[in-house]
Amino acid sequence: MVSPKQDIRIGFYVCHCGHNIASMVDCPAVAEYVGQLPGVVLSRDYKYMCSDPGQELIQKDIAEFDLNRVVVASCSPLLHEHTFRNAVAAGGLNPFLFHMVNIREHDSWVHTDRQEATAKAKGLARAAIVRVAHAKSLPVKKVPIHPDVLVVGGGIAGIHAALTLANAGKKVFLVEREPSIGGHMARFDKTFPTLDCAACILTPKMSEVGAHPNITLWSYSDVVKMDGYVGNYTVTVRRQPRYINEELCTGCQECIGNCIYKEPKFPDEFNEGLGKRKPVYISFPQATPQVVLIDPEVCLNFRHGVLTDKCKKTCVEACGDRKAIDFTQKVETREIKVGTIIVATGFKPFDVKRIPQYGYGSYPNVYTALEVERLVNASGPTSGDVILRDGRHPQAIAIIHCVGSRDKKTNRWCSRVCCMYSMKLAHLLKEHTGAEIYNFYIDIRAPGKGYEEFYDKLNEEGVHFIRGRVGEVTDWAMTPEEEGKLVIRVEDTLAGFVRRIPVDMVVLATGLEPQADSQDVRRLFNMSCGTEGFFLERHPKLAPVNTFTDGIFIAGCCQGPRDIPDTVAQAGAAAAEAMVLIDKGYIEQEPNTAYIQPDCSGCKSCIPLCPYTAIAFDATTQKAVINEALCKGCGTCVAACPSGSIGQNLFEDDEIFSEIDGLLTN
Amino acid sequence: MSKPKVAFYWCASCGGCEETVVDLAEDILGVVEKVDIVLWPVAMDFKYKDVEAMADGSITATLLNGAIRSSEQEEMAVLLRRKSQYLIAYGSCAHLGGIPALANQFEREEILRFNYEDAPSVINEAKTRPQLVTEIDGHRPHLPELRHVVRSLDQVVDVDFYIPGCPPTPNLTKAAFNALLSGQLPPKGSVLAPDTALCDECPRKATKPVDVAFSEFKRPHQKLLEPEQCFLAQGVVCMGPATRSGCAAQCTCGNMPCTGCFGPTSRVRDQGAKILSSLCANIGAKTEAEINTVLQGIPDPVGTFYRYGMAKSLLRRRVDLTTT
Amino acid sequence: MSELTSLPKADWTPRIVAFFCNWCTYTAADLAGVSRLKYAPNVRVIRLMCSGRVDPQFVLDALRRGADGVLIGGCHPGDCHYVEGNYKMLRRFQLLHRMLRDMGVAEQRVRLEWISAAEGERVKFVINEMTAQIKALGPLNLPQKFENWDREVIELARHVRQQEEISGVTMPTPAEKEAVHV
Amino acid sequence: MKYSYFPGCSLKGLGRAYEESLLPVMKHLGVELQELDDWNCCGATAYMAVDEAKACVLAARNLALAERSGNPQIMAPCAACYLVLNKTKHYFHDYPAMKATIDRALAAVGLTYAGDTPVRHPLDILLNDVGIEAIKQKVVRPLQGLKVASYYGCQIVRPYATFDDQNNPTSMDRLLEALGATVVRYPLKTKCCGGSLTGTVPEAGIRMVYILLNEARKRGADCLATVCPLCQFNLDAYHAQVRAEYGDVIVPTVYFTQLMGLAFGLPAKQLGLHRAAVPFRWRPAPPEAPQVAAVAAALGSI
Amino acid sequence: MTKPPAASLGLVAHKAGSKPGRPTVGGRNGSDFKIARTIKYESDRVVSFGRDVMSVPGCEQLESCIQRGTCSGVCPLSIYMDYTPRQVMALTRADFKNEVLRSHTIWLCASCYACTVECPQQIRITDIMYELKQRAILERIYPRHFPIPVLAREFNAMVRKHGRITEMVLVIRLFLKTDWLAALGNWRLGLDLMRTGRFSLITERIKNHGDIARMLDAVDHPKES
Repeated sequence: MVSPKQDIRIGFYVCHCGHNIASMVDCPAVAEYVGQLPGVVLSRDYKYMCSDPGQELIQKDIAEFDLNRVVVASCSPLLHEHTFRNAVAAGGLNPFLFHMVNIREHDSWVHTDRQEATAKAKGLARAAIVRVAHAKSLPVKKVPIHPDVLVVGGGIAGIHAALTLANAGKKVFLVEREPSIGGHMARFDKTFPTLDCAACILTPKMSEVGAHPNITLWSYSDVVKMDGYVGNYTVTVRRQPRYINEELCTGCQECIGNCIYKEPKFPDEFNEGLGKRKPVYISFPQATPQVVLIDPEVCLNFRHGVLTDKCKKTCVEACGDRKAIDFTQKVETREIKVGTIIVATGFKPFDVKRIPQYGYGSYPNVYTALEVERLVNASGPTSGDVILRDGRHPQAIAIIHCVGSRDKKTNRWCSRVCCMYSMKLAHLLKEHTGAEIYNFYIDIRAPGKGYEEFYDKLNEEGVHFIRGRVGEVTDWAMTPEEEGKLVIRVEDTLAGFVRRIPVDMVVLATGLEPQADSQDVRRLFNMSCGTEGFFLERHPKLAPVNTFTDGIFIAGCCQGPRDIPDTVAQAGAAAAEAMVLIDKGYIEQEPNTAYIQPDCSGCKSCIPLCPYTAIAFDATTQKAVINEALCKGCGTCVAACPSGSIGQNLFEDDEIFSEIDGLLTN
Repeated sequence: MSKPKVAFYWCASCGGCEETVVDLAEDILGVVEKVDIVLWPVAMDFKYKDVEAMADGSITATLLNGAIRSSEQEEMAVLLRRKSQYLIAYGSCAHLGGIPALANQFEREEILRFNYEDAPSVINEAKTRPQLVTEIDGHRPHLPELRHVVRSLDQVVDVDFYIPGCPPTPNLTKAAFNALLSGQLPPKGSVLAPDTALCDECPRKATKPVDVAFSEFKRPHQKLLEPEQCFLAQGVVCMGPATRSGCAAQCTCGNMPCTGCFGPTSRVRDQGAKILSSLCANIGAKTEAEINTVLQGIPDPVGTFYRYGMAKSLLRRRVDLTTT
Repeated sequence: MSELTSLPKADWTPRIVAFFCNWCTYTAADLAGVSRLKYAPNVRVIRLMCSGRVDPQFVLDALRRGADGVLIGGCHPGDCHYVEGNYKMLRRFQLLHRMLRDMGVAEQRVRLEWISAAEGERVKFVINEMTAQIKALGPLNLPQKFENWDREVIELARHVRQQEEISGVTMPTPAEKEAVHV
Repeated sequence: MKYSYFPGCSLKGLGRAYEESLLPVMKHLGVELQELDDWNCCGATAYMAVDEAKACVLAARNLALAERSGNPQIMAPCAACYLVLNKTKHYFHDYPAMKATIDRALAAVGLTYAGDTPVRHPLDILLNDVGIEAIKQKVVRPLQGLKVASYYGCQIVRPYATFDDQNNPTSMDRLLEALGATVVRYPLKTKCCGGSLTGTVPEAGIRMVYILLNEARKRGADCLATVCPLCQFNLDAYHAQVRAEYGDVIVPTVYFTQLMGLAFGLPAKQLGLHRAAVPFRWRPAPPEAPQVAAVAAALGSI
Repeated sequence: MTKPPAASLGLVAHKAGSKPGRPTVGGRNGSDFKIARTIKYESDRVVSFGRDVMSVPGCEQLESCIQRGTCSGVCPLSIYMDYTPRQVMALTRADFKNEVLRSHTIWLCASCYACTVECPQQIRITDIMYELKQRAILERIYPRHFPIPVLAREFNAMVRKHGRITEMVLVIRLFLKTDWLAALGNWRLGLDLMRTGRFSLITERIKNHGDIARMLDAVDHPKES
């Protein structure tokens, strides 16, 4: 412990970060400058401060030079503050007698004038030096972790994460919005590039989830509220009524067969509306849980308010003594306690109606890729027969890549999977129809194991690849062979001229977008989103499944477009990160809590400002009091205290004023 | 044994501080008994040259009230500093600049023009202004120069202690005398008043609800003020939470909100910024437009939040003003 | 009255102090770095946990210590990591901005921006725009201004020194004094 | 409803039928138009090619005049004028250098421009200010049985779409349907008519005219309805050249305002219909034949 | 830098068709078959041409072109162009000034803005075409029998003088300046116009016609105004 009266002895280190900093900032000059500032007893520049020798240097110096403060000027504190605090602690000093200066992300990487960048580095360093003199020793704060995990989203990411955790013995709640888990993958026909059947590899995992003793599966449910903090989250889950008692239903589907509707009549969501279902239905044969549900929008019982006589004889009687059908079910909410959460809420395909020039909705033979997945699927609405909406079999098919992707007017990003799934669909369509297939692409992106080889294979199969972004899909003919066809107008950019190509069927390779409610989900779990709406990882390289909120992890396409192998890998990583916390049992927290100083007048101004109700009025002392366990350290109350009577560890007024002073004193 | 010598002096002030000394009532006799008053222009006829003639440091303590805004006041401040062992800034004006420092929102020329030409009550067709030097009957009387900037005492000379208030209360004054006479003095630079905010001693404290969520601000004349309820709970701006206590909550007891004359606590650098921060953070509205509607109730934030503290505020003076 | 400014010196370049919240704007600035976006070197960032921690005193203090501008960055409304800290800053800022205008500080000098963690580009844009605007306004340079204001008492200081020379006595400093005893 | 009316050079020349039909129709609907005093050429797209700054300055004079006139909303019926005036407004706001140039040039003739003038197309005004219902109420001779291909051309929706969709504008379709006409599906509704290329590079220009006419014919349209004097001219005046190159494709092209006039029962002679090279005649159709209805329904359903 | 003076002065108004390896409008036939070099050397570039164009307001976005070809795909005139709009973008960015300014493409652009609206990178291609046309006119490079620059010039002169355009007068002047034989070819059109009362040679002009010249001069000579 350093008492305030003891001399301030600061050690300063400026990191070259190889060339990352040194190329734009004159590190020795910064070290020399800082060395002359009051209180600095040691100032060094070093190639890699975060390396082992760099950290050891700090430890050695603390002992040798009797340092009681340390400042490192290197990268962002969000990246390495923890590293250096540990180094300082290993050197025998309280880890919070340390301050970090960001001269890489905020300086060398963003500036172009070496002199200016060096001056900025000196200024930032000087501010840190004067600030660190006010630093106090603080205790490390530890919070216990509840061992249960919530996984939100039952696509392949959520399924894999849940199974990984459950197999490691952790209790998992898996919440899925749709009636069945499986997500988008369950609807795919084959998977690229190996062309194994999606259902064949997914459904065993789905049933494993359904049967796993460590997994509580709540489908047809969503999370509506989350409170608490890492290790101690309280989550409210809303369960939609299926009008079937899940415990009692055996999945025999007698009720479906006996429904008053003899034929399926209503658009079937699972088949993208290409097929039909009844009011009582099961999404698809392998649905998990194997429980039917009733759609109150179309079920006669709900539409007429009472069960008609005719209807009574049907589903309810078919169910018989099992009595699983319960028309009185209501929305239920459940509250659960978990320590960590994995968000795997997936994606939404781009809405092709936003690009009207591709004719979706105006021309019946224009399809989205997901529709074609169902169309070529043996268990799809046509049992795999590619028959167009107008009843014809296509002779020529256009597959338009990048629909909605790589376009500043819609989505700027590359959706990463469309090239590959377009080629997969090209292969399947060729196989199913023998038609001429034209792929219209901007660039072919096939950077995965076996992907480029798949592209080669398609070329060998005689699939056409035309490099050019399609201008429009129309139905007006210039030449006799175009009559009655859909015409693609495109520049063949490799040949260098514009072409018109008549086809019978157009497939739009839709890009991937964040779910429509991704902003709500983000707020719910206190995460950040990129501008496009995908959830933001804590660090793109080093913390790709972490979020800025401790204990909340992301996996799969909710973080950005990715294919199945990457999704599974990421889901495993998210599960592993959750297990790290669970098995460690506690987490260290920033001791940046606020506290009331003795001269508080009890004016209560601060009390309503705390979003965590950490501040209360103590009737005995007639002063405010802060519950440190609830305080998360935002500092809003500190800034608002009219008599300056609230302090905040790590962010004291004096520390900030001195930092301002240091920045502006030449 | 000679008695300690005490001086009172006033610079730019209303005279209220002098009244406070008188307000010591019978206690003043006790004071007079124990000290020699060597200078008190408002009550006794001493000449400046008498003071000049004194040895440096021969006055034990000078209680100087009023802000410093003229060359004469500067000279007197310097003189008294030299002659005194303790120079005490007495009252809000000497402490913080006080009401006169509100002039720091204007150019000197603006002020002179208004006062000598444009003010509705002025009849001055020749537009005569005071001159630094004039010639009358062969005499050349000098007038002090009005400075561009109004200053607190410590912005001109070194100050040992501050007694806050507009005016300081007799109790504080008495306590200060007692401290001086007993030698039980706090560290140099101290404000001789408690370091908690006014709410601490305000009788209305208990009536402040936990969540005020301001939906409007009213000025005292716009509202029938509840006699016992916290002013903030009534939506009336009260500087109490950002102002030192020690006044025995005279204003709030008199059914008027605190206007901040005691200045900030020792932990605050800018009283106005702090009360602004506290009041605004507690506004209920969320959209810019709604927030602005609520804030309309504070038409003059500078005049409201820096009524006494302009000279000592972080910006001191309207920053686009010149001194030329 | 508009802000009067002296003509910028040729070597003058604005100094802007920024208060960025840890979760959004500071992270966005990190992202700008990771993305190697290039922007004006005039901003010095102080990291706070939340824009709600920005005490108006910090803004005033930065200005009076010589900042030509102050930039506050927080999460977009509704996105605050601490639920509503940014709203609290917004409310303060509304009045602070108006008060600063009344105190003669040009509006462009103090700015509140909502920049999410993903908006590295926005950091670049705001910093460049603000730097350009302040360049156009010229230096604020309050330390110099205070010095100019105080020039009218310099004569006084000289007078004090003269007195000291004449009397041969220097003004007492607190350490030399002792408490008075009756 | 009062607007500054900016006719542009074409409505005083080749496109005079547009003005001749527009003014009575607007008057009939109670829309007050005040011709902008001393307006000048908008700057036109051709001038944009020579000197963008000067073209913008020309346009800005009109915008400034409108602001001064007290009727700041400009109605510009010619698509090119509509575009250039809008573009100038955008440039004025987007590019400080352009704003400086405009300010300077206007100052030279004692004008100022604040930058707020709304530039409106008659279609915009009819749909959004007058409203379809008010128009329906004025229809006395519904255009029953008339099959129209509504042709918008390029420049009223591109690049600054303000009142309709860039890719699939529907405002004229809705208007014509309100008049009782049948709007045929016409995928070329925003394709270029060839612009000035009909005169300068006929190979290209005439082909474009042919494509537009031919497709309208194939879709069974009795006529094309246009919103732009240049489109109308190209589609109307080059039939002979089209025939020489591609054979007979005869489809009359009218201004949408002419159709409105007819539906409102205004005298045909006062609508400038006689000014078309390919004459357009229309009589209320006999009771609808079922076959026609079926075809129309089929076309509409695609 | 290394360009021969004639080319850099751009005095090639009537040589556009002779550009090596370039088809002429109307296609080629066996008899035009000529061998010419198509390889480009660094000396063929006019360094900074692309930068210059991209520095013009409205043209900045060209930097982000990745050659998808959407512009060509939607361009109604691309069927007649020697270089597709996409290629013009690429050539401009790569500083092939002579190739660009001599291309038919820029003159065939009818300003329909389809490319601008559709471009996924939001490049304002029409505006870039305008800029290229302006540069070509300045350099007096344009293909023979392409009266578009002449039209633009005549237009300019008429507006400057009268403030408005009288279309028929403009058309006639245009034909006189370019190809008066073509005017004869259009006799039927003229007759149609006369028959329908649209053929007017009465010059339209504004009241304050001096205004226009003063404004245009103020654009050119900022200091004098």
